Amino acid sequence: MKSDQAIKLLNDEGLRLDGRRLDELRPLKIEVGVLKNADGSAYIEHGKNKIIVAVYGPREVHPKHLTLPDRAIVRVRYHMAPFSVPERKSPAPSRREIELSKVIREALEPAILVEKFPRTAIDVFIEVLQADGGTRCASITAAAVALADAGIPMKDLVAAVAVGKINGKIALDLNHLEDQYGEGDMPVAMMPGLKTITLLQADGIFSKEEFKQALDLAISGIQVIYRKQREALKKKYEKMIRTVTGGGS
Amino acid sequence: MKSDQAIKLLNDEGLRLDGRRLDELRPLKIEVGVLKNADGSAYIEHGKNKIIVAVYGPREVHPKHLTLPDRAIVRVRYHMAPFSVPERKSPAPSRREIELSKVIREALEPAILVEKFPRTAIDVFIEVLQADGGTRCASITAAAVALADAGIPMKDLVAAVAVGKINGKIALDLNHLEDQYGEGDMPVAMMPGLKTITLLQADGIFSKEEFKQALDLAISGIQVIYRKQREALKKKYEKMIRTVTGGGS
Amino acid sequence: MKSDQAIKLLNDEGLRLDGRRLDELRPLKIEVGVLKNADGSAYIEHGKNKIIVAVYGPREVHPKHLTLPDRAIVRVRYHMAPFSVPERKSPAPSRREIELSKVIREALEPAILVEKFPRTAIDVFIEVLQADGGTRCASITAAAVALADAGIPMKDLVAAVAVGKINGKIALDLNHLEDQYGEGDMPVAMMPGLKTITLLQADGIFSKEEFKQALDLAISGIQVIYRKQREALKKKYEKMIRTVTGGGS
Amino acid sequence: MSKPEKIIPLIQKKSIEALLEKGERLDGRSPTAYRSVRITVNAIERAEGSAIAEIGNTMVIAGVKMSLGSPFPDTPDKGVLIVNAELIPIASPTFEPGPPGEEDVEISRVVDRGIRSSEMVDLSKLAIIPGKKVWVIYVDIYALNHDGNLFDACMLAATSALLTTQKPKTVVENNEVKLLEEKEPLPIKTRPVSVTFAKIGSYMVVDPSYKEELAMDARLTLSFSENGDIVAVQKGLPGYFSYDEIMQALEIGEKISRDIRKHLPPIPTSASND
Amino acid sequence: MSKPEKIIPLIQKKSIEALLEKGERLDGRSPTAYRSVRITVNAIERAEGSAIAEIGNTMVIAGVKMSLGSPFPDTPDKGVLIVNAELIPIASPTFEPGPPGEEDVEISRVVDRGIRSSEMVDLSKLAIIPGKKVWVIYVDIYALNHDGNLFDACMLAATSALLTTQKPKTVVENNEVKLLEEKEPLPIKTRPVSVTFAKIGSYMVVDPSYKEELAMDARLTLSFSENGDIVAVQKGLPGYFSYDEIMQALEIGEKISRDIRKHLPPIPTSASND
Amino acid sequence: MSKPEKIIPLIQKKSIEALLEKGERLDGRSPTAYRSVRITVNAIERAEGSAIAEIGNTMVIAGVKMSLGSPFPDTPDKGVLIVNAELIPIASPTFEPGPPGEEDVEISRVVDRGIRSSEMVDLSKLAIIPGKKVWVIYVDIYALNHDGNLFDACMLAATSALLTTQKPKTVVENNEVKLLEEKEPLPIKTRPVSVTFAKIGSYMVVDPSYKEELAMDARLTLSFSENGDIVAVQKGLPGYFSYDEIMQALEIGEKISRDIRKHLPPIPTSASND
Repeated sequence: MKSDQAIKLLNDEGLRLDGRRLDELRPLKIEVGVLKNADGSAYIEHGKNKIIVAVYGPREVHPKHLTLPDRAIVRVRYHMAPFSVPERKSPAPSRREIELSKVIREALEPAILVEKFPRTAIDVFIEVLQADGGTRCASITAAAVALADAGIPMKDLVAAVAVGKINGKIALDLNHLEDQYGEGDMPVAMMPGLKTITLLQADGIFSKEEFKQALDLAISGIQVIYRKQREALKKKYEKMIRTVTGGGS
Repeated sequence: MKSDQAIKLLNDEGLRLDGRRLDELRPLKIEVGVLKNADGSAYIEHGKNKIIVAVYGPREVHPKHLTLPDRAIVRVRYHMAPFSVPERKSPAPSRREIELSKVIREALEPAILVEKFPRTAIDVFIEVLQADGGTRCASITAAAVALADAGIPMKDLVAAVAVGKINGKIALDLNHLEDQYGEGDMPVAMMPGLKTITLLQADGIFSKEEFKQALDLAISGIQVIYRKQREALKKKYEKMIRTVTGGGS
Repeated sequence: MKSDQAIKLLNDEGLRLDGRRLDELRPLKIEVGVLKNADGSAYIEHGKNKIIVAVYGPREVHPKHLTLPDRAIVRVRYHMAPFSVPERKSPAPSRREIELSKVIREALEPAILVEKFPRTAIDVFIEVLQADGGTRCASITAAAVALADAGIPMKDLVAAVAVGKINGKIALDLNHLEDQYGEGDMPVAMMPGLKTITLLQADGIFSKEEFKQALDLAISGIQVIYRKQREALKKKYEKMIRTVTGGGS
Repeated sequence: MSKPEKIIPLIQKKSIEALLEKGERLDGRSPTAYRSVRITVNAIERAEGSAIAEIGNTMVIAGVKMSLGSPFPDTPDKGVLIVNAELIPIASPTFEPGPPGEEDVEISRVVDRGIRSSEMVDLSKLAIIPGKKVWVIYVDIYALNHDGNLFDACMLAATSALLTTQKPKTVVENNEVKLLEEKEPLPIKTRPVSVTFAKIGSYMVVDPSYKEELAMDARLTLSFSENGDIVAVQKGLPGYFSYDEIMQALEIGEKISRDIRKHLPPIPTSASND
Repeated sequence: MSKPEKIIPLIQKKSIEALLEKGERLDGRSPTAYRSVRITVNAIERAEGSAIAEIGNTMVIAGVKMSLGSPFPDTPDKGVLIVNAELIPIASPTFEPGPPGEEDVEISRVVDRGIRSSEMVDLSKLAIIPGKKVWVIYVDIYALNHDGNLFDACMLAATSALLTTQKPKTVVENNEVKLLEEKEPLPIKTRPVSVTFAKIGSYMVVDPSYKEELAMDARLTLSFSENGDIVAVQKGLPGYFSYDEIMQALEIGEKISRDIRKHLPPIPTSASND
Repeated sequence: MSKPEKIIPLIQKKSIEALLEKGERLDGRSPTAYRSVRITVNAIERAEGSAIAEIGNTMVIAGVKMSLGSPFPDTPDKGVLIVNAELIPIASPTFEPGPPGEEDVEISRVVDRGIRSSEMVDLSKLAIIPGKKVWVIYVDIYALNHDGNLFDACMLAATSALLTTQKPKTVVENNEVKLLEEKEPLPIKTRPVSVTFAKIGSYMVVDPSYKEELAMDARLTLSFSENGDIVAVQKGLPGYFSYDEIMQALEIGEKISRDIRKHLPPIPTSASND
C-alpha cells in the first residue's frame, strides 16, 4: 500500500518470495542475557531483523519529580542504528521512533507489576541493529524477555507479530518487501497466557472480514513466538543452574 | 518601506485601498469567554486578523525556582499558526515571535496587579489564526480582555493599534498591504484610562513632526478600541446575569 | 596533512614563510585584567590569534545538583566568534568547540586547587576573536593568567604551545598556514614549574623520534611563554601597587 | 508539548466505573453515544483550506497550505502530504509550551495514517512534473479546547479542511509550472472518519470526555473509509483489550463513523487534475 | 542566553530615586549626560569590518563578514543583511551560556531595524546578479563587558563595523561572479545612532549604567538617522511612559545622537557598486 | 549523551593503588596486559561494512554506510569521511538518553583523527567526479557494553568495519555516476590501532577496566599506524602525565598495538578505484 507498483509477492503455488506459506513465521532466534552491564537483556533475530534490548531497573529516577508515589514508571527508547536500513538514517530520533517508543511502552507496561516498585523507573532501551520489517514487534518480543531476565515481576510475557495483506491475501509476519509493497500492515502484541491485546495498530485497507482473519492469524503466530520466548528463558535458566552446580557452560 | 516598489495606497480622494479614510480603524469584533478550559479567553477579528487568546492563572509555577516572592510572574507566548500567512510558516518559534512575546508581555504587565499573587504565574497564550498586519496590537487588545475575563485584577485595560505612513501620509491601523508597501509602522499600546504608553515600537522613517502626529492618531484610535473592549466585557457580563437569573442565553 | 597540495613552507635558508626559525615563537602579548566585570580576565595576542578570557568564581552553582561536596567544579566554554575565521562560522557550538572546551578544562583543572572551594563553580569563558592556528594553546595560556588574576589559588600556571611538522621538519608554534599545509600538529600544555603535561594531543604522522623531538621543542617554547605570563601578571600587580600608593596609572 | 502527569483521584475513577456498571456516564450519555459534532469550514480565508471541528466542548482547528515542491525520492510521481498536530497550551491547563512531545507526534501520525491509508487524497494526481515538481500539502492542526477525544477531533478538522481546500490550477510551459488564477478542489476519493473508544476498568465507552480520559486504562482509535473498510487502528495507553472488545468496537465504530460522516463536507466534484 | 533574575534591594532603588529627585546620579552624571564613547575600528583584520564600541565601562565588539549568496525570494534585487547579537557570559555574571534568549533576540532585532529602516546600507546596490547572486552581510555582535546600555553599544559597534567594511570588488563574466583583489567600502547612505533612556520611578535618565538598569522600570530606545528622522523605536520592560516623557526623550535624544555620531567613522566615499 | 557524575569511594581508589604498588590489578592482569580482543565482522548484512569489537566485556558495534554526495568545498578532489560515536544507555547504567554529549564527541573526534591522520582510507581515490560527486563514508559507532576503554574499542570497531566494507563499483557516463552490481573494497593504506593508558595515582596501566576508569586521574590514548608511527594522541581527564610517563607509554603502546593489529581483518587487495 505504500507504493503503487504492483509487485507479485506470491507465486503460483501461493508461496511468498522467501518461500514461506501465508501462515508461516520467519526464522526466530532469541538469546537471553547477552549484555553484562544491563540488569536484563536479550538479542533477537526475527527474519533479518537484529535487535538488542537492555533493561535497567527498578532504579532511582532523576529528576525526582518524575517518580510516581504508587508505582514504577516505565521508560522505553526505541532507536534505529543509522546503518540498520538501506539508506543511512540520521541518529536523531525521528517522529516514527518517538511514536514507536510510546506504543511499545504501552504494549509492555500492562504486563509489568509496576505497583511493586513505587518511586522507581524501569528503563527499556531498544537498539535496532538491522531492520527488515516488523521491528516494533520483534522489539516487544525481545523486550519482554529482557524484562524477565532482569527479574522484573510480570503478569505474563508479551509477544508480538505483524500480520498484513499481500496480493489480497492475509499473511503472517511481513518482511520488509511485503510491508513496502503489500496492501496493509497490522502489528499486534499480546500477553499470550492472558489472551489480552496490548498493542494493536493498522494501516492499509482491511475489510471487516479481513481484519478479523488477520487478528486471528496474528494470535496464532504469537503463540509460537511465546513458546520461543519461554524456551530462551528456560535455556538461560538451565545454563545458570548448570553453572552454579558446576555443570560447566 | 519594506519594498521599493512604489504602490499607490491612496486614491485621488485620499481614501485607502480598502476604502477607509486615513484616520479610520478597520472593522473590529471582540468575543469574550470563547474557550471552556481557559480561566479567561477572547477572540478578536481586527480587519482580517483572527486571533485567539487564552489566560491561565494565577496558578502554580513549575519549576518552582522561577517564582518571585513578592509578585506573580507574567508569561506570554505569541505564536502564529502555520496557515495564518500566505506562505506556510514553520511552527517553531521565530526570532520575530520571540521578540513579540517579550514586548507584548511588557505591554500587558504594567496593567496587572501582579503583587496580589506572589509565587504564582499568569500565563497568556496567543494564537494568530490569520494575520493581516497589526497582529501584535490586536493580540494585546484581546489579551487584556482575556485577562479581565479571567478575573485578574488590573489597573486598566490595555488597548493597542498600529499607525504608519503610507504615500507620505500618517494613517491609522495599517493592514498587511499598507504595512508591506508603506514607509513606516508604529505599534502603540496604552492603558487608555491612565493615559500611559506601555508599548511603543517603530520602524521606517518618521520626521519628528510625523512621529508626533502618528502618536496622536494612535491615541485617538486606541480610545475607540478601548470602548469596544469594554462593550465586549459588558456583553458577556450581561449574558452571565441573564443566564444566572434565568433570562436564557 | 589536511591538504595534499605540496606547499613550500620553508625557504632555502630554512626560514618559515613569516621569517621565523623552526624553533621560534610568534610574537606574544598578554594583558591582564582587561574586563571590569569578570573576577579575572586576560587578553592574548599570539601571532594573529586574538583571544579574550573571563573567569568568574568561585561562585554559587545553578542548578545545585551539579555541585560537588568536596571541591569546586571547573567549567570551560571555548567559543569562536563568527568573524574570527575566513569563512563566517555559525555561532552555535561545533563538535570541535565542544571537544576543545573539554580538553582545555582538563588542561587547566590539574593546576587549580579545587578542593579549597567545595560546592562552588569556577567558570572560564574563552572567546576567540581572531584565529590563526593554535587557538586552544593560546586560550590555555591566557586562561591560566585570568585564573591567577581572579585570585584562584593554583599549584602553578599552565602554559601551552603547539608544535608540528612542516616540510618534514619539527617546528615550534605553527601558524594557520603551517597547520593547514603541514604534516602534523601537536598541542601541548604544561605546568612549567612542576614539569607536568596537562594537555597533549596530536594528529598527523610522527615517527617516535619526531614525536620526542616535538615534545622537547614544545617544552622549551612553553618556558618562554611561562615567562611572559609571569611578566604580565607582575606588570598588573605593580600597576596595582602604584595605583594604591598613588603612583598613578 | 509534554503534559504534566494527569492525576485523578482513585475515588473518581471508581465512581465513573460504578456509573458504567449501570450503563450510565457522567454527562448522561449512553456508552455508545457520541457527543454533538460541529464542523465550521473556511474559517481562515488565507489558508487554501480550513476547518474548525467541535465534539462537545472539544475544539480543534486545521489549516491546509499548498505549495510547489520536490517529491520524495521513493515516490517521484506523487504529491507530498505532511500532517502536523500540536497540543498548544491554549487548549488545556495540562498542555505546556515547547516543541511537540510524544502525544502530539502520536496524534499527527494517526491522523496521517487515516488519511494516507484510505487514499483520501489521490496523491498520484498531484505530481505536476513527475520527479521534479509536485504539490506539497501541509495540514497543520491546533487544539483549541481539550475536553477529551482529541484524536477524532483532529481527524475531523483535518479531513474537513482537505475536503474544502481550493488550490490554483496549473499549466506547464517549457518545463516551468505556472499557477493560474482559477482554483479547483483536491482530488478526493473517500472521507475517512475515526472513532475512538476508551476502556475504563472493564467497560468501554465511545468518544471519551476529558474526565473519562483521566480514568481510562486504554484507548482504541479505529478509522473507517466511506465503504466501511478499516484504514487505520491505534491502541494507546498502558491498558489492554480483549479480542471480543476489539470486535465489538469494530461493529459499533463502523456504525458511528457513518453518522459522523454526515457532518463532513461532501466530496468535491471535478477534482480532475490532469 | 537567558539571564537569572536580577534582583536589586528596594532600598537601593529608593536611594537612586532620591538622588534623581535632586537631579543627580550615582556616578555623578546629570540625567541627560551620556558617558564617554570610544570606538576602535579594524581590530579584527580577518573580518571584512570590525569595531569595538565602549560606552563608559560597557564594551561590545562587532564583526562583519561578507559572502556571496542567494537573495530572499521577496527581495530578489537586494543584498541580504543579517544581524546577530549575543550576550555571552564573558560580559556579566548574570549572563549564562546557551542559545540566544529573548534579550539577545530583542537587541539583535532593534539594531537590525535601526540599520534597515534608516537604509544605512543601500542593499539595492549589493545585488550582483539580481535574483541569483547577492552580497550577504553578516553583522555579529558580542558583548564583552556589560555596564549598562548594551542596546546603544551594540548599535555603535555594528554601525562602526559596517562603516569601515572593505569588500572585494566583483565582475560578472559569463554569468559567473568573480571576486577581484581590489577592495571597496559598502554603499552607505546614513549613519543611524540609537539613544536609550531609562525610567526609574518617575525620573528619566539617558544611557543608564548597570546599576541604574537594575532599578529601571522601563526602557526607551530611539534611533535617529543623520538628518534627525526617527528610524526605530523600542520600548522595553514592564513599565510605562507618559506622552510627555516620550516627546521629551525625542527632543533630548535627537540632540545627543548628534554628539554621539561625531565618534563614528565617516561615511565612506566612492561607494559605487555598479 | 551526558553521564551522571561517576563516584568512586576513596577507599576503593586507595585499594586499587595499593594493588598497583605490588604490580597487580583487580582482575589479575599486569599493568601492561591488554584484555582479550575479539572482532566479529559483517554482523550487519545491510550495512556496507560492520564489525563488533570486544575488549574483555566491553562491546562496541560499528557500521559503515556509503552514499554519493558532494565533496567539502576545501577538498573537492576527496571523498568524505564522517565518524559518529554514541554512548547509548544500553551500554551502561551511567549513560543517559539524549543528544551526544562531550564524551561522545571526544571519542568520535579521536577515532576520526586516528583514521584520518594515518590516511587509512585513501580519500583521494573516492572522488568519482572531482568537485562534484564523491563517496561519503559514514562510520556510526554504538557502545553496547561499557567495561572500560571505549576509546580503543570504538577505534577497533570502526577500523574493522572499514576494512571489510564492500562498496559498489561505479562508472561515469555522460557526467552521470552509475552504480554497478559488482562490489569492491575501500582503498586502504594502513590499519591504525589505538592503545589507551590510565594513570591512577602515580601508576600507569594499559586498557583500563570500568572500575579502574572510575579511579583514574588521567587518560592517554595513542594511535599507531602499521609502521609504528604515531598518528593521533589524546590526553584526557583532569590529571597530568610526566614526560617520562608519556615516553614510556609510547614504547609500550607501540608494542601492544602490534599485538592488537593481529586481530584486525587484513588490508583488502585490489582496492584500485580508478
